[in-house]
Amino acid sequence: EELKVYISSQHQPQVWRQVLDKYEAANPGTKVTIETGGNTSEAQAQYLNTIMSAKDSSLDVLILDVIRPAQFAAAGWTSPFEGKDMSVYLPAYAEANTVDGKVVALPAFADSMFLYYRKDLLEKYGIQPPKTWDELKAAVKKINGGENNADLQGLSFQGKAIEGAVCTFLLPYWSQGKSLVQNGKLTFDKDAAVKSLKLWKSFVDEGVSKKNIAEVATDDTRKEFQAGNVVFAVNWSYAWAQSQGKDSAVVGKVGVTRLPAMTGGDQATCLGGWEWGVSAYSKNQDAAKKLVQFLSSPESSKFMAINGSLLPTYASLYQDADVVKAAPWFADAKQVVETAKPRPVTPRYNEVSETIRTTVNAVLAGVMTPEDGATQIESRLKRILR
Amino acid sequence: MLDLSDRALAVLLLAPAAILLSLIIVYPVARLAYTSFFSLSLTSGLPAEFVGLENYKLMIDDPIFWETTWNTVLITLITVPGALVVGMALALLANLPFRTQWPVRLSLLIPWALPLSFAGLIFAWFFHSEYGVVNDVLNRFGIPGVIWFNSPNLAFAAICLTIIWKTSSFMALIILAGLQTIPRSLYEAADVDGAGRLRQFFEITLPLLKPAIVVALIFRTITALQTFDIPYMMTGGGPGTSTSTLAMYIHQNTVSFLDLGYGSALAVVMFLLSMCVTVVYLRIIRTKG
Amino acid sequence: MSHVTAEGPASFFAGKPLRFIAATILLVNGMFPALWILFTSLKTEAELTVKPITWFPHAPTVANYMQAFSDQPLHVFLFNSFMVALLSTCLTLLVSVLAAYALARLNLKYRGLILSAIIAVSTFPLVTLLVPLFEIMRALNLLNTWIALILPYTVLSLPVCTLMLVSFFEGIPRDLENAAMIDGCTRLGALFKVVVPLCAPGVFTAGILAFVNAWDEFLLALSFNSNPALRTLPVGIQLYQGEFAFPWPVISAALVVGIVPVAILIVIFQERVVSGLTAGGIKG
Amino acid sequence: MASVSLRKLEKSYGSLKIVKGIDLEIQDGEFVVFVGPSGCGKSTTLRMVAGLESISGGEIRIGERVVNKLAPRERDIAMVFQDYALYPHKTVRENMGFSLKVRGVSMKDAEGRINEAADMLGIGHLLDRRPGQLSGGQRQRVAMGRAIVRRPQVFLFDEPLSNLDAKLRGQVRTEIKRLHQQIGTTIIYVTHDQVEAMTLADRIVILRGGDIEQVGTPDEVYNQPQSVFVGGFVGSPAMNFARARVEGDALSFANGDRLPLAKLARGRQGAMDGRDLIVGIRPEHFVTVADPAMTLTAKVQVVEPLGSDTLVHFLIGSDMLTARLPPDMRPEPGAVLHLGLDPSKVHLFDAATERAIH
Amino acid sequence: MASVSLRKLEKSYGSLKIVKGIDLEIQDGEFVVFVGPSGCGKSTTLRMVAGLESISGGEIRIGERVVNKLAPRERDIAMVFQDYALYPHKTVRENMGFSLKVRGVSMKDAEGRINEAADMLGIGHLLDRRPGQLSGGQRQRVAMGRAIVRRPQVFLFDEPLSNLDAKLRGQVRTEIKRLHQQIGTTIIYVTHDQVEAMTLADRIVILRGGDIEQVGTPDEVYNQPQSVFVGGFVGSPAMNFARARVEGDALSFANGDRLPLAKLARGRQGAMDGRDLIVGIRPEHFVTVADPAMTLTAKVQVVEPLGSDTLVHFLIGSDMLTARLPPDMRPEPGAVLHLGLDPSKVHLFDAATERAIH
Ligand SMILES: Nc1ncnc2c1ncn2[C@@H]1O[C@H](COP(=O)(O)OP(=O)(O)OP(=O)(O)O)[C@@H](O)[C@H]1O
Ligand SMILES: Nc1ncnc2c1ncn2[C@@H]1O[C@H](COP(=O)(O)OP(=O)(O)OP(=O)(O)O)[C@@H](O)[C@H]1O
Ligand SMILES: [Mg+2]
Ligand SMILES: [Mg+2]
Repeated sequence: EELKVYISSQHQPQVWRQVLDKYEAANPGTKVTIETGGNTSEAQAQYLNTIMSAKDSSLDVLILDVIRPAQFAAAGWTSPFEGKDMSVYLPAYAEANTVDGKVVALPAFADSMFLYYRKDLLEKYGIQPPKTWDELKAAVKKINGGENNADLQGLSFQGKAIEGAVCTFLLPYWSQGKSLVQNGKLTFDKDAAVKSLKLWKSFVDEGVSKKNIAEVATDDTRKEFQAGNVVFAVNWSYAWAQSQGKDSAVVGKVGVTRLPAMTGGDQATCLGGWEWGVSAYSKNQDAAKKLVQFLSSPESSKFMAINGSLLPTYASLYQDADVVKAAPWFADAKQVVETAKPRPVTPRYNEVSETIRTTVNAVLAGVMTPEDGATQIESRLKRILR
Repeated sequence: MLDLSDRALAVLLLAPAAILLSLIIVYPVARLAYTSFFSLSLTSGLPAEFVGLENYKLMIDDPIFWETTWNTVLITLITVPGALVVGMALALLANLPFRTQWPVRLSLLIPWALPLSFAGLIFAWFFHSEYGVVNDVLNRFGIPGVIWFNSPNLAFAAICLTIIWKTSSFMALIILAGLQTIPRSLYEAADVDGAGRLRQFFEITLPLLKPAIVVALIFRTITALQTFDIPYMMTGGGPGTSTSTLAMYIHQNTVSFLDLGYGSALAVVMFLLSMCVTVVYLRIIRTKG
Repeated sequence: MSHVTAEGPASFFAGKPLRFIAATILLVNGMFPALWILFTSLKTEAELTVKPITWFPHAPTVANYMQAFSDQPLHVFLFNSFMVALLSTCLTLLVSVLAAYALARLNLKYRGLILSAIIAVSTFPLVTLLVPLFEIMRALNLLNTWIALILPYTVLSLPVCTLMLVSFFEGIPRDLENAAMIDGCTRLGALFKVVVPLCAPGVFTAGILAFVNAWDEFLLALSFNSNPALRTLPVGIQLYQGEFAFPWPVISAALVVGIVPVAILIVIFQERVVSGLTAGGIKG
Repeated sequence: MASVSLRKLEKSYGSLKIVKGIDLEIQDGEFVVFVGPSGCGKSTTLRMVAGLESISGGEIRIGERVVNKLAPRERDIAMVFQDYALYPHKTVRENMGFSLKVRGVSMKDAEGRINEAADMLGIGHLLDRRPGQLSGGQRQRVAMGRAIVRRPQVFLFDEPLSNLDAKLRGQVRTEIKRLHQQIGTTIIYVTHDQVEAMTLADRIVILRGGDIEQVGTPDEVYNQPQSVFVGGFVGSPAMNFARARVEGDALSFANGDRLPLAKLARGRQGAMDGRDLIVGIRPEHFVTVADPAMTLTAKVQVVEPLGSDTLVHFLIGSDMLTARLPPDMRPEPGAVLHLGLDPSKVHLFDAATERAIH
Repeated sequence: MASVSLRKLEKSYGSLKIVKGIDLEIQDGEFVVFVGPSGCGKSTTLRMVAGLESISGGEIRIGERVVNKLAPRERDIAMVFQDYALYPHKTVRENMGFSLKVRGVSMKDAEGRINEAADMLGIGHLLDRRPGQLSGGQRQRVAMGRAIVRRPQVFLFDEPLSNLDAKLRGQVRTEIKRLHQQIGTTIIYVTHDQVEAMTLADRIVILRGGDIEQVGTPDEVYNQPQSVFVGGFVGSPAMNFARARVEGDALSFANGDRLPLAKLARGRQGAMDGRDLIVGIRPEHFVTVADPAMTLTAKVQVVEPLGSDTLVHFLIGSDMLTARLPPDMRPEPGAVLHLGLDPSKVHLFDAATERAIH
């Protein structure tokens, strides 16, 4: 039997290859090949959407961004895993992969958004990592006052109209205890939305963030932070490893914590990570499912955590001695990942995302008021999630 | 080869083109037009359903459709003449008798040889408010830099500039080729007749270039109406959706939202738009006689 | 290369200083972005976020080039792109020369209609045709072959090349072709031995058009040839950038590597485009 | 070698009829010269024979074959185009050798023939130039050379020597004649040059507005023009025409001169009393010493000394006539000359139909 | 109107010297005709005067101005190009009116001038056609018309009538003459036609390989050619040349004929005993009845009847000579004629230098 696994090349195919080698060794007669491509979530989706729309059977197993299983399931592109017990995974992943009571994909690895901060600067000014956005603002003002460095920004986050901007919007929104979509129905709270947008805009207006924040994408945040030009940064887990790399100006000066809350709210963060799905058009359904079970197993998750620095999807692995040895900071990460919220689970997520990100971008660029932004999000989401 | 009657020869000569076109375009287009009458959204989980003109009706009160269409038309109206004028100027400059020709030719072609998507990326980088060379140059002249992508107008301007830069070389290339086939003796005659350079340009160069220019314009207009990569890469349509184009919207609807029915209907509308333009151009060609 | 006198009336501007200015404009306009990529490719990533920005690399490094070739099989991408572009250019030229000749010289009844049809087919954005095209290629068993790209690329450039050649062919005096036919050529013989050489600037331009169209294309290449061994350059270059990584210097290096062959090609071919070839051929 | 026959040959551009039904049989090996005013359809006819223009009506045969539908290359002809139509991207050598190459003549043979033709035309030193680097006459000679390196069944020459100087033209003309005598190919030749027409032609075809006006040997068309048109067209300077009326036994001119009819009409019935005639006299047929009864009174208007001769223009009534006189005669304008006529050289045409009177 | 002066005018293409230092003063209002063999640099010189070719050396003045660096449009000239160079996208009317439009001549004036020129050239009915729809001669007339609607300081005509038939050519020639007399513009005119050269020119310039061979009035160049080249070039059919040697008081020819030197040399010192000469005799200067001492023995080779005359070609030694005899003389090839000479019409040239002996 031959199976073809689609992995985007940003997800360390060479490390996954080792996992697959193990699988092949354990299952003589099965040959697994990797197809890489579409290096961003979007490019990958573009490619898969074409292939799947054309009902192509060449791919058996697909890696999917956490936001996609619902869409793939609705389109009938993935085969469900009957009777799979999802409770072994972190709850957020169980939720993200279950659509209408069916398990449509199994988690590959976890991720979430963190608040990165400059330990050295905070210590210098005797500031604790902020628990609320207001604390963060205050901290920035204090540090800026002391450092007097025009190039040092307080907070970097994603304002460009990319997927990250959806999280940007959702962080304070969720923090107010609101949710966006429940059971496929829109549960939009306009006040919370306005507050969320106002908050971000205030960072720009008050000089905490750069004026051109609407240009900033995920990796820009990482680069600026790494160059030592940023006090606080909102980013995914990948930024950690790089901030400790040889090109980094901030090695050993980086702290990671949960993202702040709105004053009076709960801290909330955005869930990331990727999932394994079995193509509905695969001619080797059973073999593919068996492979996915293996790829999503604790052993594989552990292997990837150790060798690929990918966050595990099993709670227990965060305490695993081998894992902690390889990536000490995972110990801090667990709490964050555990409390991370998945973005709305809906087949029409792409449209939801598009609406939110462009609005956030417009508000941050100053071409739309937060109120208008919230109104626009509401009206468009209503249309999408009729 | 045999000598055939004109008719038979014509059929023979046009056949390869016809076969290729029908295989690669006509069949898919027919499917597209067909799909546009169906409600077919892969994310709905529902089977395709014939809905007649429903998709077209939806468009009428879809503000994004109108906004992107308007942006598209605007981009076309700005960049097509822009590219024509710049391209013409470049072609005329490149047609000067330089001793070594290749640097000139090369610099004429490089913009065009740069893949579209990367041209978008590079210019996004150029217009970056902090690390971009445009603001850097402005600063050097004592002009404060601006955040290009924070303002719909500036973002639009940046996009148009980029498109003009990128596409004027296509224009220039075609015009240059046209220039080189104009017999020199006509300029001599005009010179003797007393026509100055400008006059020669309008009386000799332009009329004789007309066929080449019309061809370039037709295709530049069609591709302008299909503008996608550059705004996609530079602004992603932002701020908000203020620089989004129809092609981006079609792309979104089909490839991202998987709403094939609506996407097809949008594509058909774009096709009709292009056809209108084409018909106008063809009329111009025909009056040439 | 033609050594036309400076006073030649064909030039719109004359005189040394004007030519100098012209050259400067052309070079800056065309070369600046390319040079900028070149400089970027020699910088370290850290240098990119230095303010104010630097124009010339502080400490030029070729590390990015090494990385570009080690991260991805860049040479494979190059080869694929080159072959696909070259073959589709040849095919485009062949098909469009034939079609253009028919339209320009054989007094066809439905000439206008055919012309409009050819233009019409090019007015559909490629994105919308992606899925049906994918299905066709799958049905023909062409996925992951060069042909899967060559065919659509040919069609992509066919309309513009055909129309362009029509306008050039119409500019060639018929008597030259007549002379060739008297001399014993068939119509097609006259076409390829006399008309096409005389239209060299036009044919060359059409060829460049087709080549670059194919060289640039991304969407189809991404979808039809997923096999890494068959990937083309634009798809390949896209692979350097990830969700969480945008290594400008490495991407620039890859871009430079991608531009160089095209540049070389242009430099080689431009010699062939001799201007004013029709001079002295006929009286009229 | 082959005969060429045109039968009711017609050509129209839209509603404009350019060639109006030409009937002509050209013998195998014959040398036929077409002459006629500019725009009368000479080139068009040649191009139809070559297969370059579609035929609107009638038929063309080369040898026994009807060639109406044949492609030019199948007709086995060689042609010199009026506008040269040289291949600008090829050198002179390549231009001349192209047809040989296409027909697969060996390199060596081709070289030989090219050099031979080039020498004959005096363009041997230009073989490596492109047409753009040649003078007008040189281009024309290349066009000529391109045709004659071939050995076709029929040669078509469209004013092949018009841009050459008199001396060269004379040389090339002689060479063409020699060529024709040697290889005996059928030749159709368009020219405006009287000398070429007279010396080269077996038969001259005079075209007028798309129709054949007269066909005949050079002698015939010169000595027995069938119409005023032919009379005026053949010969240089052109034949003079003076209106006259038959009055009894004399021909009376507008200036009062009267010539005895008996000698002039030589029994031609057409010259009936009271009839209006046009009298044609060639400039070279005026003589200074002659039978006093046969003189015209010429009031000199303009005198043009040509070196070899002197042209004297004078009026008879309102008709301007020209006499070619010996070079040493230089009458003053205003002088009155009595110019004699050889009655056997006088042509009579009907004033209404402009056709010769028999 | 203006004078034109060429001073040491040179033109080279690369190392190839095409025009080799021409010195010529053309008076205001003069009509100068350039003749010379194909490729001798006539068009090139004209184009340099027009400003279409860069000047490799020397200077050109129009009026008082040195125009070396002036653009063609600043020189106020009109030109008929040898290859026409009509604007293919403009109608005949637009072609002719273009220069007027450019110079801001009012529509009405322009119309008038165009119609006038078109009528004169017989292309009035073609005004709305494009050049592609015209015959060769019609195109040439359009090119001519385009030049003459202008009223420039200098007209440059490069073989403007070569594609016209004799009759039309005669008409247009007369019109050009009239035009010149009326408006008195300076004209430089290139032609291969002897009649045009002789009748139009105030002065004829004979070019040879980029150099001026002789300049003079038509009479001078015809009657007093300074060299074999000029003698052979002016006049049609060309002057005959026979080698001869001075032997005592006689000129001895290769065929044994001896002519008395006294009459021929008329005191020219150059004809010394033992000297090798070239004797030039024009075909029209042979007479059938003459002083028996002054005859040449002609063994007839070829006879060409032209209608107006008969050309008889015969050999003297290895030199082929041609006599123009009356049309009714038709000797058989092989016959022996005794052709008389008018001693005053015989030209003597030095055999080595080929220059006339004075
Ligand atoms: N571009 C060129 N390069 C080299 N030689 C050239 C070029 N153009 C013209 N010549 C040569 O210059 C000479 C003069 O050319 P020109 O056109 O002046 O001759 P011409 O006297 O007008 O002859 P014709 O009577 O045949 O028109 C010719 O021998 C021609 O071959
Ligand atoms: N495409 C066309 N449309 C209309 N009329 C045309 C076209 N081509 C030629 N003619 C006309 O046909 C007539 C015959 O042209 P043709 O070239 O045969 O003349 P010609 O006898 O060769 O004259 P010339 O001695 O001037 O070369 C001309 O009056 C010309 O104007
Ligand atoms: Mg003709
Ligand atoms: Mg010339």
